[in-house]
Amino acid sequence: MIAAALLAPTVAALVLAVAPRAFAGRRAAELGAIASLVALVELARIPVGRPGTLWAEIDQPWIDLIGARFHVGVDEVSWPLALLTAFLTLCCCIWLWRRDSSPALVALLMVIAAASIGVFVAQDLLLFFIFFEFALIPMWFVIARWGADDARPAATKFLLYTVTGSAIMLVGFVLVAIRAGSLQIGQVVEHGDPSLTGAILIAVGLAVKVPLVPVHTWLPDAHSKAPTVGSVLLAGIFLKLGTYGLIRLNVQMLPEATERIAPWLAGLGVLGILWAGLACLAQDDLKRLVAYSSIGHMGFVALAIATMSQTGIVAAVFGSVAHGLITGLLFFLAGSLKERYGTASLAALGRGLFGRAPWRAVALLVAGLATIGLPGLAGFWGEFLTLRAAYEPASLLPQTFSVVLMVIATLGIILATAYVARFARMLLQGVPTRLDLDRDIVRREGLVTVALLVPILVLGLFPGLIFDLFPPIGYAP
Amino acid sequence: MIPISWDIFGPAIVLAGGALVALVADLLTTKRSFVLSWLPMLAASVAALTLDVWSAGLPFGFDGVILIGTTLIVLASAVLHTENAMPPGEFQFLVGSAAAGGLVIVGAVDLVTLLVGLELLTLPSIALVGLRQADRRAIGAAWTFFLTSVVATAITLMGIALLYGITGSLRYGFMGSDIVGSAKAAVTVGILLTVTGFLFKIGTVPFHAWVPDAYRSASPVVAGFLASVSKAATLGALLVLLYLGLPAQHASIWQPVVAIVAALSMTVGNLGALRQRDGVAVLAWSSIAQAGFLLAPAVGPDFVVSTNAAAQYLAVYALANIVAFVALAVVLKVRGSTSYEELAGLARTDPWVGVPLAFAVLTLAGFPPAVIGLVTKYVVFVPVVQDGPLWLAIVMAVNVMLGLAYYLKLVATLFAPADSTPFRSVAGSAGVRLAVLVVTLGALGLVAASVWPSGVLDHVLPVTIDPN
Amino acid sequence: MKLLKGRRWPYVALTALVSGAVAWWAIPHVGTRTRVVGDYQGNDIGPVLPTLTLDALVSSASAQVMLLAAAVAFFVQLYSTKYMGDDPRFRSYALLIVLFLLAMVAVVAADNLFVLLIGWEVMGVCSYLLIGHHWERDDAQSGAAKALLVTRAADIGLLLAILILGQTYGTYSISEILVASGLEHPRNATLIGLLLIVAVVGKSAQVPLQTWLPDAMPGPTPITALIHAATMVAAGVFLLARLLPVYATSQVAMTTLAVVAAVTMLSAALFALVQTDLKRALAWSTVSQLAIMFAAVAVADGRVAVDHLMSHGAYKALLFLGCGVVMHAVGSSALSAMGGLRRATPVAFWTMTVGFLALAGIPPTVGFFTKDEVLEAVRGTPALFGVVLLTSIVTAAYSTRLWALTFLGEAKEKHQTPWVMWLPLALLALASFALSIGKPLHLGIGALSTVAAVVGIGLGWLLRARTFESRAGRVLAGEFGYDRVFTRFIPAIAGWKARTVVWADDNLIDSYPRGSVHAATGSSWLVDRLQSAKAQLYATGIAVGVLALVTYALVRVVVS
Amino acid sequence: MIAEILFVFLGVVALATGVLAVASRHLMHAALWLVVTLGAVAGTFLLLGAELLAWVQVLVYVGAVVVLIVFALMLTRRPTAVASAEVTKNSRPAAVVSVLATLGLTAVFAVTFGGSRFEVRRLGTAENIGSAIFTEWVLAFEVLSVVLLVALIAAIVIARGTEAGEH
Amino acid sequence: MPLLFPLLLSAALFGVGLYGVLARRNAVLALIGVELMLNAVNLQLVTYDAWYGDTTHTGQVLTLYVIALAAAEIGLGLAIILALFRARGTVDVDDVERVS
Repeated sequence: MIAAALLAPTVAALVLAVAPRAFAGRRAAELGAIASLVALVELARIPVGRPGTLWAEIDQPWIDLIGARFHVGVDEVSWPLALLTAFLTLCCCIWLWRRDSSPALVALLMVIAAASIGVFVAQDLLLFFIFFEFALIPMWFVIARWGADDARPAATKFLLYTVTGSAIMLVGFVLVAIRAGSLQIGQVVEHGDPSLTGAILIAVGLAVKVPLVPVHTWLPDAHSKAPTVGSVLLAGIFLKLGTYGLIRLNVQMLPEATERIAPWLAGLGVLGILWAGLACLAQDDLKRLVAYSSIGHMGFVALAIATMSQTGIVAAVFGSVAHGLITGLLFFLAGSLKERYGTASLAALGRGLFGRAPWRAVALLVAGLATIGLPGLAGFWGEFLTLRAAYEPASLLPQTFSVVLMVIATLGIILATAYVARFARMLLQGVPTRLDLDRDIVRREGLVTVALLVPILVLGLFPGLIFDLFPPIGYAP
Repeated sequence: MIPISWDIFGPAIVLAGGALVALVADLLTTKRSFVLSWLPMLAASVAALTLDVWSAGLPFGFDGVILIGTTLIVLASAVLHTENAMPPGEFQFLVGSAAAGGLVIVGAVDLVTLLVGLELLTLPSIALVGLRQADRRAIGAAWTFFLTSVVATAITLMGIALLYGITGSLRYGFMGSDIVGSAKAAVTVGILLTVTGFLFKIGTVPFHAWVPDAYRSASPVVAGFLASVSKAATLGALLVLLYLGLPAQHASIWQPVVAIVAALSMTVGNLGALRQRDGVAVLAWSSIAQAGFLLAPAVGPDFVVSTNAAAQYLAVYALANIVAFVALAVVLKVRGSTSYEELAGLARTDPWVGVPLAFAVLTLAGFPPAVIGLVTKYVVFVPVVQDGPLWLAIVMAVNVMLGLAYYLKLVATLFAPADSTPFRSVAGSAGVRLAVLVVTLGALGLVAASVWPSGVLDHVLPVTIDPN
Repeated sequence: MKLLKGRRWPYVALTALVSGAVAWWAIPHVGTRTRVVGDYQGNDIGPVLPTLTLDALVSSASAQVMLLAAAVAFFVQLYSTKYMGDDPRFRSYALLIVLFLLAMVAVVAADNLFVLLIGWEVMGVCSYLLIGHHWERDDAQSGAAKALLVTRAADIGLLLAILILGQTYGTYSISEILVASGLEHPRNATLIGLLLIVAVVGKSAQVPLQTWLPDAMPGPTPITALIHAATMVAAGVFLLARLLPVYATSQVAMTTLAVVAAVTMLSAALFALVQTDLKRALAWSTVSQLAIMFAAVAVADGRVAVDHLMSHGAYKALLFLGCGVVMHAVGSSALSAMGGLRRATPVAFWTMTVGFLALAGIPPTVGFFTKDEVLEAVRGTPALFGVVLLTSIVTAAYSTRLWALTFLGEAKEKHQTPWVMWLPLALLALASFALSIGKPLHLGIGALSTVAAVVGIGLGWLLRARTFESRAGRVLAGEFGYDRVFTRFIPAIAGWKARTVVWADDNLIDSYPRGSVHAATGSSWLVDRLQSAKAQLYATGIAVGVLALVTYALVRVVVS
Repeated sequence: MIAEILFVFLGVVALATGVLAVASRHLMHAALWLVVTLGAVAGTFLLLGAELLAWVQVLVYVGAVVVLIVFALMLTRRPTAVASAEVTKNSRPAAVVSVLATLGLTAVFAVTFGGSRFEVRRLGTAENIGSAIFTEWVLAFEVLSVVLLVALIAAIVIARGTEAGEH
Repeated sequence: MPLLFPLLLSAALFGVGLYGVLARRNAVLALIGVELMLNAVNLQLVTYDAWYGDTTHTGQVLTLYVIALAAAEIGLGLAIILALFRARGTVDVDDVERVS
């Protein structure tokens, strides 16, 4: 099942690469949609197993010489994220279901999807790293080729930032693998705690991806210049690679060393919440605004991870999934504005979208409300559990410090409300400035919007869908 | 002490013999025909490779890389057969004898043979660079290469003389392990002067200046030879000399220097490549940077680990370089230039050349989908992280990023929307088609290795047993 | 969709259905003495991960509030078919009212704290959207944004309160928490209490977060009646009343609440006195009345608070709906535009007179009885008692003033009031009397408060024509200039910080990668320049390199 | 003692003519000074007991190499051009580097071999060297033969190639 | 004989040769410098050989080989110089064009 989920997009990508002409126009998107659907279904078919064990795995010898194995497996941390990946890719393919879509773009999306699923299921450090890097160059092409006219510097900035981080992470991997004598994540855990330096290097590498302040500046540029599907995958999936890595590699694989850097992680996470919240207040470009808001949300996830408690892990996973759905939706909507009007600048888009394109406006509003963590929508639970985890951290984080961070983090919620209210006022409300291009949401856009709203609402109302994957926490009567 | 290895010298003799036959066959005919010298050399390369595999068996090491590289280069040299300024017999002879020289230095067990073998490798290389006389720059580059080379050789000789003066022997393993006190300084100077010539040939900073000039002025096929075969031989010889020729406690003398040279090479090489707008120029600078990565594992104390790591990196690097340079040779042939303007969109207009070139470049960058490039990057990181200074590992990490900056630019150029007229190199002459075959085969090899890295790594192990 | 478009009645029917269902559910619980029982003892290891359950905890108070909400919602929907009849966005308006009603029910009936929180926040969002219903208007935009921001900032208090309740009692169920807090001495009472107070101070527009409610008046008047008078803003009272056992033992929390209530009730009443706008005056009046309810909570009498909530809900909804009729008639809510409407809008006149009487606390309106109860409850706290009494004087004064300014004076021309508008008014006026039935009467205090009301009425009559030009009057009319904190200081600070952050991103943080790029391209240029093609320069480089490396190695050897 | 004095004398000659060989402004003079230097070095070889080498030195260097150089000088001299015996712009760094290299080597020698003396014996006879070559160093010798062949062919192809290009 | 005599001569000759290689404008004269450097090395090798009384004559044999290699190098070098001269009309090595 894991193999099928990895193979389906890969095969689709290969087919599209070999015979692009046979898949002109909508057929490429159809093929992509089918492949992502297959991956989604195959991942969903994996029976939910006991927490802390691999529910399904493939463990084959691979590179004996350096002890690397083709070892993939799914557990409660990776499963939701892998599902999210397949789902968002499906949404992207639906989004691309139009006449002028390029088969090459769909092929690159398929590679990105396969690689990201690969990262989430990899149980071998080298394999993890290969999947981690695999998606980068396709993403560079997606941004540089299909993004805004001046997207190339932003794409390169994104790539070089990430690659620097991941190369440093590679050094960390080598260090850890040497000390532990194994590349298998599971065996490194058993070996005990090999290396503080390794943990730091890995965390630094992942911090670029998450991203934590102050290594975040690639993100607004890349997200705002990328094409719609590129932004969605960047925000929805790529950032999760970083948070997932922090959970899997730092918290779970190197717990003792990670405890010592947890205060930094937490501090930077909270700094990111504030930093991003404030930066959002001064943005004119809607996509840039959403990009900055991602930094804030990832700050919450980083804080959750830094607590290193059970609750924190649940919070991080839930927060990651919710952010993927919500920010994905926001980027779809902001992207559709940009595709339609050629700009995402709030000043240029004009006011009164409620009157000009009501459904589009309502969708934006709901997405905006979801992004501020409105209870009842998916964004809430991650934030709440993060605060709860910060209230009683399990790591070396001193509780006083942690509670202070928790309180500061709540400021981020207020800031989020402020920037959503601001963009609602600037874009949605006001006397409508009618533009010739005004047109309400079209069918495929509506389909994607609904497809994302449903899980946002369902997860908001039934958080147990994810909570129950994890070991029970606390008192159960 | 390593015994004189006929496993290595046998193939060398075959190669040298083939080279002579090629030369004579060419001389004997009045009408110069490429095939007449090409075929014997090809046969000799294949024979030498077969002999090598047959006698030494799998897995192979530096000798295997040299022989496979030579075979591919000879095969691909068919692309040059219409270039009338390139005398075919002499070309094949020089390639064959240089490759034989490479085998000699890899198998040498004393500094005398090493030095003579190094000259056997160097002199034909210089001549090969100067051979492309359609281009005025070629002879200038040959002169540059020559002069720097003789200076480096003289310095190496001075080092050898010093080592001899202190230890009284030039045989590996006999160069005094009981050096103490004041002689320590002399040993230090001696070792460093000795390695200069090898670092020069590998193309490491600060001995790199000839590389960009020579690679860009020579035929890309020759550049490919220099980047793969010549580099493989010199690196192998250097590692054997350092680890086995010199007593183990001297590692503390040369390892810090190796670390610095490696760091400098990758950094300067990558920086130099950043602003290039020509395929060959980029690869030339990149080969300086790669030399740093090749050298880096030598900071480890363990001969087996370090040499295996270097050889594995080398094998993949050499194959990728051959693919890339031969592809560029084809481009040069059919388009007259390897500048980025000519390369733009190549992967679309001429996928049989462009796509392998892109894959080879990604291999050099160490990036998926060229998984094997990444895996070998991992391999060279291991000894560095394990025993080397951590700063070197960080410098390597940063250089992975720096390298990607220009490799990606090249790949992006190859896949850029093409505005030039499509040209199918597969429709070219027989020579071009053969070269494209080499490119395709090499790229297939890289793809196969990416899918199944063990297929390469398990078979590139110059040292399978601990010599101690 | 087509069916619903442009038609009003389906929404009334829908609201009627929902209201009816709520009422059907609530009525049996009215008057029952529900006691939460169980053997839950709490635990120290923290609660399980949250789930949303539909368990209900319906006390008599809940049932009353639900009935109030259902009734007012239905009235407002009915009323709006005319009042908002020409509005192009009637559909979203009507649906939001239904959503609001459901959220309100969630707040008052839920046992699960998260369901409560969802209702709480959804109410806030509905309020935001309905204040901003006329989103073309600038005051509507800013009022809506302010309401959302202030209430959500305060909602953090509720969020953290829930968090700490969970950590303290190991459960997120209100009933279990109440049981556990009843079985032992409540823990973390001060912290929880203060956080809850933060939450309700925002939602109920108490000092220091009071200013959003008057600014919410650009919303349609029926919405003001429903959300910003009768129900949502009062939900805070209900919440505090319901969770009273959890924090009542905390002297700090209770004192804080008392102080907040005292300051708010008096200052808001004074603001109401000097307003030049009927709607805004009524808004301040709401703030003041809510504070009176909190005063009751502050002395740990939740039932009294809820009683006053009910009565205030009825007469304040009445007043606002009547205000809507009046505005319909004159096209403005400014007091200067009014006057002499007694004959022009007779229904509004009579019903609103009832409403003002109730507000002023004149027997036998329900306002009298419930205020009587509050005074009785706070009697043990003389300071609070005094403030409440003082407030009731001011209340009677501004009621009189508003009534006089609206209805007396030169007669205006007759204005038709359709039945959908007067029927709710009539029913609510009836309720303002009917709710009095069965209410206890405390003679002494009743007399005192009646006297106070009469004094207030007299005062109001004297003040009715005054414009407040004195210095004190200007300060009052300016609402102490307090709003500047929200309109000027906080936005200025936030804006400054936001610009600083963006500047730092561009100029500080990004200068490292930019600098690296410059360094790389610069050194790349240098490296390239060094390729002079001069063999002897290259050879010199080799010689220098060898010398340098040898020196380095020698230094290392010597040092080691 | 006589040998030492003779050695110093030859050394001084070799060094002085060496300096002249790299400093002379006249092309031909430089080549001729080189002859003297190489001859002096051959003399030192004799003093150090390396007979064979001394003769080979004279034969190969003075007899072949210098002749080659002289021919090359004549072939590459253009009648009109000013004799370019001067130094490049690089001369000053070159001087510094050379002096440093000399001093460094001198220091190393002085430190390492400071007080050592040795007796010269006539061991470098053709017989001794010959047997050493063909017992101990035969492999290198064989390789060397190929090197010489390669150099020959390379020189031919380089020198001839231009003609091919011109025709 | 003091070991230092030939060694110091060697060092000095090496330096002089190095200067010649690096500084001579005429390519042929630069080659003269190379010869001096190689001679310096040879002198050392012979000295050590004599000092050790090496029975395998490592030093002298290597010297012999170096003389042969020097001849080979000179041959190739002069060929290149000739080609250079034909291509450019000068052997002034400062007068070159950049490879770009």
